[in-house]
Amino acid sequence: MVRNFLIGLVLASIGFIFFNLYNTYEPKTELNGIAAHYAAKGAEEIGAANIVTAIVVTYRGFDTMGEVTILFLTASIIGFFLKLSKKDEAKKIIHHGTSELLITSAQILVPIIFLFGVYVFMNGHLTPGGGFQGGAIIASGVALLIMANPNRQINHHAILWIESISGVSFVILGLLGIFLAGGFLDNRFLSLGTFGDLFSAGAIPLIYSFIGLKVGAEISNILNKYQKSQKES
Amino acid sequence: MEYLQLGRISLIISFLLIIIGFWGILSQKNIIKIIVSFTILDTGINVLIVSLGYLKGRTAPIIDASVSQGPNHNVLNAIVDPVPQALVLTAIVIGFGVTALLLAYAMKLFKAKRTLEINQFNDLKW
Amino acid sequence: MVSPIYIVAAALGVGFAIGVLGKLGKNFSGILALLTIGFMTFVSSEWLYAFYVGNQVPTYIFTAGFKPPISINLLMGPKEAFLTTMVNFIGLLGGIYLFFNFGRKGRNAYVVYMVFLMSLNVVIMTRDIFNLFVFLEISAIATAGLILIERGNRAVGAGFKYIIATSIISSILLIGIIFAYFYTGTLNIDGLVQAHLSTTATGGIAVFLIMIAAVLEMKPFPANGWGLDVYEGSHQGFSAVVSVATATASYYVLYKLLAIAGPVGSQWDYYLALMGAVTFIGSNLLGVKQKFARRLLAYSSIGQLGLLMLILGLRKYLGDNLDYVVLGILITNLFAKTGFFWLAGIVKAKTLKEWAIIRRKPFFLFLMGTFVFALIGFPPFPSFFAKWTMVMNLARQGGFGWIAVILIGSFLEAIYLFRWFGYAVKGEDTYKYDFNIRWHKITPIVILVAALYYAGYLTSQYTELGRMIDFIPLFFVLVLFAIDFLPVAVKNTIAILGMGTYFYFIYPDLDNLRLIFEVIFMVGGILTLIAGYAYKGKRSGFYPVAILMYAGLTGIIQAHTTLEFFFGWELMTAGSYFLIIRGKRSMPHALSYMLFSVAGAYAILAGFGIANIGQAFPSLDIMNNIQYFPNWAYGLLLIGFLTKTASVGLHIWLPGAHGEAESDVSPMVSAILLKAGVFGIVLALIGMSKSDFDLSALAYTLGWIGALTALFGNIGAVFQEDAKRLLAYSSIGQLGYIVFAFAIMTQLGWLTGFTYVINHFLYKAVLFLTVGAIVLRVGTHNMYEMGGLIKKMPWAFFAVLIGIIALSGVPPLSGFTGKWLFYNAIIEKGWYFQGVIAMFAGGIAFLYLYRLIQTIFLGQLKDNHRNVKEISIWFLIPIYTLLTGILVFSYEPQWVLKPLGNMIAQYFPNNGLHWEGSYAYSHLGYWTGAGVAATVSVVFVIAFILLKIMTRKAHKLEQFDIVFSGERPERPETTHIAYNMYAGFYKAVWPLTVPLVERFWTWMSDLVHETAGFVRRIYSGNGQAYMLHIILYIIILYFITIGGNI
Amino acid sequence: MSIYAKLAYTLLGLFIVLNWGMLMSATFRKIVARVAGRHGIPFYQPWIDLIKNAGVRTTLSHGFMFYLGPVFRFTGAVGMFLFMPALFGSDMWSNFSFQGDLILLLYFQSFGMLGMAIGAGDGGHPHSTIGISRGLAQHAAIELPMILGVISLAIQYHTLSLNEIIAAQQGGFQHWTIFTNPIAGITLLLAALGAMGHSPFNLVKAPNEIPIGPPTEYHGTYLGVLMSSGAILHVIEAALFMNLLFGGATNWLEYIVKTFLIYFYSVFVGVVFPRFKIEQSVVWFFKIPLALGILAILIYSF
Repeated sequence: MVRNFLIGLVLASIGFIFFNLYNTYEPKTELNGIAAHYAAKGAEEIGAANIVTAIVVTYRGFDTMGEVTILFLTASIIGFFLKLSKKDEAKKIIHHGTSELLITSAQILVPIIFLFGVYVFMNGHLTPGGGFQGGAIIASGVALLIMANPNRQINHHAILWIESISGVSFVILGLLGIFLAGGFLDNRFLSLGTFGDLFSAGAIPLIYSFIGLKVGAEISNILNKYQKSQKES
Repeated sequence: MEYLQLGRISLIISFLLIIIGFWGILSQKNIIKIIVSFTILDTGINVLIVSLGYLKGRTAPIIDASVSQGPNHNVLNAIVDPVPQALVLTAIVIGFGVTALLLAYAMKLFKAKRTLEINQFNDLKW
Repeated sequence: MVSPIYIVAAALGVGFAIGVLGKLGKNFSGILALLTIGFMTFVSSEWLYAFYVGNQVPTYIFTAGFKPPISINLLMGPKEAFLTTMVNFIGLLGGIYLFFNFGRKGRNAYVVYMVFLMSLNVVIMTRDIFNLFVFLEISAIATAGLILIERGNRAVGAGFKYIIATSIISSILLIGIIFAYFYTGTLNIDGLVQAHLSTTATGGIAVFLIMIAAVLEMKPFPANGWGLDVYEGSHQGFSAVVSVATATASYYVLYKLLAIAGPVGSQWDYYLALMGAVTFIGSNLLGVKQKFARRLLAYSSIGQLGLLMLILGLRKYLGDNLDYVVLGILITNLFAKTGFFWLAGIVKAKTLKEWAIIRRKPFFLFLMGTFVFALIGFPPFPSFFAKWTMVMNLARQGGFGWIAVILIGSFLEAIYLFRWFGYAVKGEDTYKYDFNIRWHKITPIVILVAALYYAGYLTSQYTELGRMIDFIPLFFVLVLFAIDFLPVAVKNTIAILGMGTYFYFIYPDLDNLRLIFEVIFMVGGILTLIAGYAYKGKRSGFYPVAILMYAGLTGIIQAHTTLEFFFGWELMTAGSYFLIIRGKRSMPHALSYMLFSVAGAYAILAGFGIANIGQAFPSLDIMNNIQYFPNWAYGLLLIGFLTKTASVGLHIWLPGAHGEAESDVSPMVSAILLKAGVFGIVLALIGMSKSDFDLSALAYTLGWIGALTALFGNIGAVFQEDAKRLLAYSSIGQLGYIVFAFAIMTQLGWLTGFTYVINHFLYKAVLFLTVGAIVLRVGTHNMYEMGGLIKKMPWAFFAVLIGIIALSGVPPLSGFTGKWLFYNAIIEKGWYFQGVIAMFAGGIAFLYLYRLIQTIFLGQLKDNHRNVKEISIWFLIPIYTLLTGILVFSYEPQWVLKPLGNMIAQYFPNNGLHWEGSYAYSHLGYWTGAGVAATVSVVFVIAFILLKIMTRKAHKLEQFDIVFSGERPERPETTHIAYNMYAGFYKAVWPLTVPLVERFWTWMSDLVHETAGFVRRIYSGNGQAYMLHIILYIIILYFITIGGNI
Repeated sequence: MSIYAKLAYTLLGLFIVLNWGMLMSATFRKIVARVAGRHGIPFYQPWIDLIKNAGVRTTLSHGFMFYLGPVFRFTGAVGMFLFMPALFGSDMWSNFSFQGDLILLLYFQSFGMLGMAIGAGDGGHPHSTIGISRGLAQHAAIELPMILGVISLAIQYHTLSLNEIIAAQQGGFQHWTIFTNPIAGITLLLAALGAMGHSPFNLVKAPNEIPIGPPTEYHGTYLGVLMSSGAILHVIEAALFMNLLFGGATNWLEYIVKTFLIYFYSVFVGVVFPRFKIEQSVVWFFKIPLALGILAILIYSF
């Protein structure tokens, strides 16, 4: 009782803080600060139609590297956290069968999903989307596969290679920015190309592709571990 | 109808989501429910971030036809703030990572004691 | 110069690549990771070196080729270089330490660890607040993963609590960041600083959210249960890294973000200091109650975080010295705490008591001792200098309350660390399991210890004051540590020669006042060391610590500055602590000695701090010219010194400490060490005599303290059954006389004081040496188990006889010189009642002195002592040397007192006493030492010869020729006269023997323990409760800082 | 005056005091016996005892320190005599009082006591130790009023020199300390009761329960020396209080009369009051004598 009252009080207090924030909130009418710069100069400097992508991949590319790292870390940690013994690894997951609908749709949809994912991260600098979104879409395909057949073996080595190569490439592209352009993760060491083209905006499509692959691989990896951990006795 | 404009509504919703998230975190005993509460909290924060970047009557920060066709051909006056949209991407990814890890932990905790009651896991205290 | 961006690139590049390269083997991955961390260390230390050499300017690193705020930038300045170097260095050592632990988890663990360190580097360097958030998250997730290298459910539970707690904190931070962006349009920290967010009400909340998140990262008490669990639950190798590397980064986050909150002196400074203070005191308080080693280290770590937060909050007071102070505290914590955690990982003892097993390998004890003393802030470690600088600055700026907070918190920390260390040194080692040494685990610790000593030296050389410190004696101590494997005789000779040589070189520079004390310290030291030849074997560890004490003693004599004095004082305390704890049952006594000493040292530190206000240079002469709060300054100094002289109220440590010490240690700590406190009191009183303020009330109080000490010390001595404790209580009483005499503050008073100082040195050394030597022969301290030893040890008997006659003050021996001066001094001063109490105490001294000689030497020889021999010749040599001193001082007191009088004339009018030949004249009376001695001797000799002639045919009786009854040493309670000898007297004076002081301190100690026991129940272990704590903390702080002012 | 003449006079004085002391102790025993209804000893008994003791062939010893006990005792007694002026205003009879003042006397009292205690201890007889432990406890208690009284006197006369204290009391009995500073005087007289060691403060020897206390093992020549010392001390103790409180003495007759009266003041108190237990006697000194002593100083403090 006391506890509930205390929680109620806490929530009310949080509400009070938010109320103060809300009260002093004045909707913006103009872009200010860095947003104004990005809006005004972004397309010109980076060559990407999608300003958000310009920010994510280049202006704040260092953050993005951090994000990728977070996914990578999570996957790695889950990798050794949910590691199975040899004996468990060989087991099969006992389940009551999955629905026919799921199995069939997986067969049809998964290639399309993969393709769509690739499309999303390749066009990240032009249209809404990007590496993370694309990667997530790919991973959702993997999720569908797993759901359709819980005992399905995801090619572990392929994931590993994709993950590793794309990650290293991302770092190398970042470093190329130092050597060939203005700084770490600068996309402009490749030509900015024609605004609006697929192969424009310098290294952005490249970087975003690697990010997309890596994200897809990481999330798939995590899903794979979760799936397998059911075998743990 | 100034008080019902989109920016304010989404702000209120985000605050409500955050408070619901806190409520769940503080009052639910089941670890899975707590994790779900965390995702609600994260969602609330993400909505908050996006709604703070909202400018009335503007379009997405992608320079395409919608921008050029706007009433004002200046990009500066056509798009919403792109920065929060970039930030929210990061926030979502971080939220994903944390949630994934929390779920892995939940599995291990369940393995350890065959329960998901959070108050069963107080081996370390005082 | 390698750009720091390569730290990130290398860590991530290798990290990603290991996914494939890892196929080449686990150890390959591990070594690759270590090499990468080594590269990171190299990069940061290269920068640090460039800054240290001085030709480097802080450099910004821009990413993406855009200038901030458009893009994220990093800063590599001296602070960043230092902090990243430390993080990477500790990380590298930690990687080596944990190499195989990671290996068991697979190659991913190496990668996670590497990325973890990289993220801390970025957290330190980045100048973008959202980037800061991202990399904080990386470090949090990596931490949550690395916790799992420890097996077992406890680690999983701890990790879960950690991750939910940090998630809440980062949510708060994120809300703060997004609002800050909303109001300012920038994410760059420098931009946010310029935006002056906190000046607006709306920005205030954003600042609040950011700051509170940064504070919560520092694990403030009491919202820190999750942090404790991580330190306790994860592998100790990793706890160390979290405790220091993450903490270092968190500190710097707070430091960077504090700039957003406002300029120096803004309200957030104050809140930070407050939260830091609560954390520092709170966690150290709870540590006192803790029985488990791991969790205790956790409390200690969090206490240090609180201290850092407190220091940061006090930056207004510290000014330019902030960095120096932080550096000192941080570097000590980094090296010592890391080492301690790793040591805990090796020893694997759960409770503090089990740590007794550590002394099976003495080198480990040395390591642990180094860490304990470094953490408490003893010299020569960096924290000592940091604490000194901090207190001096705080006092100068009037932050007295903060001084109290810091010292109280440190004291609480000292309680549990020294208790722990006591268990390690002296606890009962009855445990079956052992611990094994693995070289990859030990090497990092040894490197840390070496780094700690070197850092201490470097820190001292950083300031003008520190450069004045004489490190030669300390170096000699280290040499003695190095040659500890040699036999005792060799080491003894080296120690004696070293002390003698040192004394020879320094004594010409000393004035008379210092010469007296230096002679007592050094010559006395050499004499007591001679007794060491009586010991056989190696006597492991004795010589370094004994010389450490003497190094401290000579340090306070040679000191020109207050820092040097305090340096010496702490060395002396440390050395004497080790000497005392060597005794068989000394553990609790050494602890209470240490605690009183630490508290006393803090009082001295605070006193010096106040004395330093308004002074240009902190030379020791500032004590003669204290300009502000003189009563406080002198009062604190005197309290500090009185703990060392064991004055009433502060005396409870002494009987046990001196009584249980080894035979040749007792005279060292009693006859010699106590004089250090006296020397301090003399210095303080000289200052008071020169002060322009009226400080008579202080002197008056001191006089009463002295008189009561004399009374209670002597009464205590009467009822002891243990010979050494009897002498110990006697020392309390004697020091009471000395304090009283100096407090009189006239020429006669000071002559009395010095006479007592010299006398007490001489006869207490004789008595303790003799009794100690006897104890070595008969194997017991209990007087009722001895008796009749005059037949076996006539030389010892004669020494004690002279000793007690001198002590009792009976003419013609030197004790009377003191008594006679005493009467004249008190009547001249008009302190009649105090004087009478002291004199009455003198009468009581007869009781215990008689008891001492009677029950040991006279009466009936005990059956099991029929074959004991005379005490060792190595004891007799110093004893009889000192006896010669007593006789010379008795027969020719003017040889010493005349020059003393001239010396005292510098401070007080030279009108109390004048000499005509051997005749002394005061205003009141007269007396001749030589004459009385001659008269008495003549009568005595004549009477003796007559009696001898008249009884020339007497033959000696055997023991059983006379009535012999009622002595059962094994059951003395009912029948043995030597047991409870003064039962009748006890019935009369028992109200004076009620141990009120002991009860008071017991009550205080219980209070602390009970409070800690009660408060720590908030750490219920429930992760949800911890989240509630965090949110409550935020809310309460919100109402304190902002409240309804919107 | 040559040192030899001085020595001769001093020894003569010592001889007088010794004999007078023996006579007084005989008288004391006689009085005690008569009060108890016995006939008592003849007045010359102490001399007989002394001769007998000296004549007895002493053949036993308990060791070196056993010897030293009587020597200490004797030296203490003689020293007390030496450091106190026998007669005031006379260079011949001033003894060695130029060597020290009142403080020396106060502390030299303990010389014989401590030595005797240690010597007796060497005898190994538990009764000795019991007596000594009681004696020391009582001595410590007496010390308190004694010091208070002495300090009061020192404040009054601004000196610690016994000669000057006596000099200040000359010119008629109204100048005696006992009249000029009665509170200190009474304090010291009460302390004197203890110092003299008669009943009720004679538990040290407690002849009934522990045969004669410290000197239990002493016999023959040793006992002779002890008795002589005791005789001297009786007179000297009385003389000390005479000098402090009753104006000293300017001739031997005055000396004898005053010491006799002071001595028998304690004897008469003794025959009237029964013996105290040790805790009783200690506490007794902490009551009225202590209060008076504090008062004696307080009146000079303001």
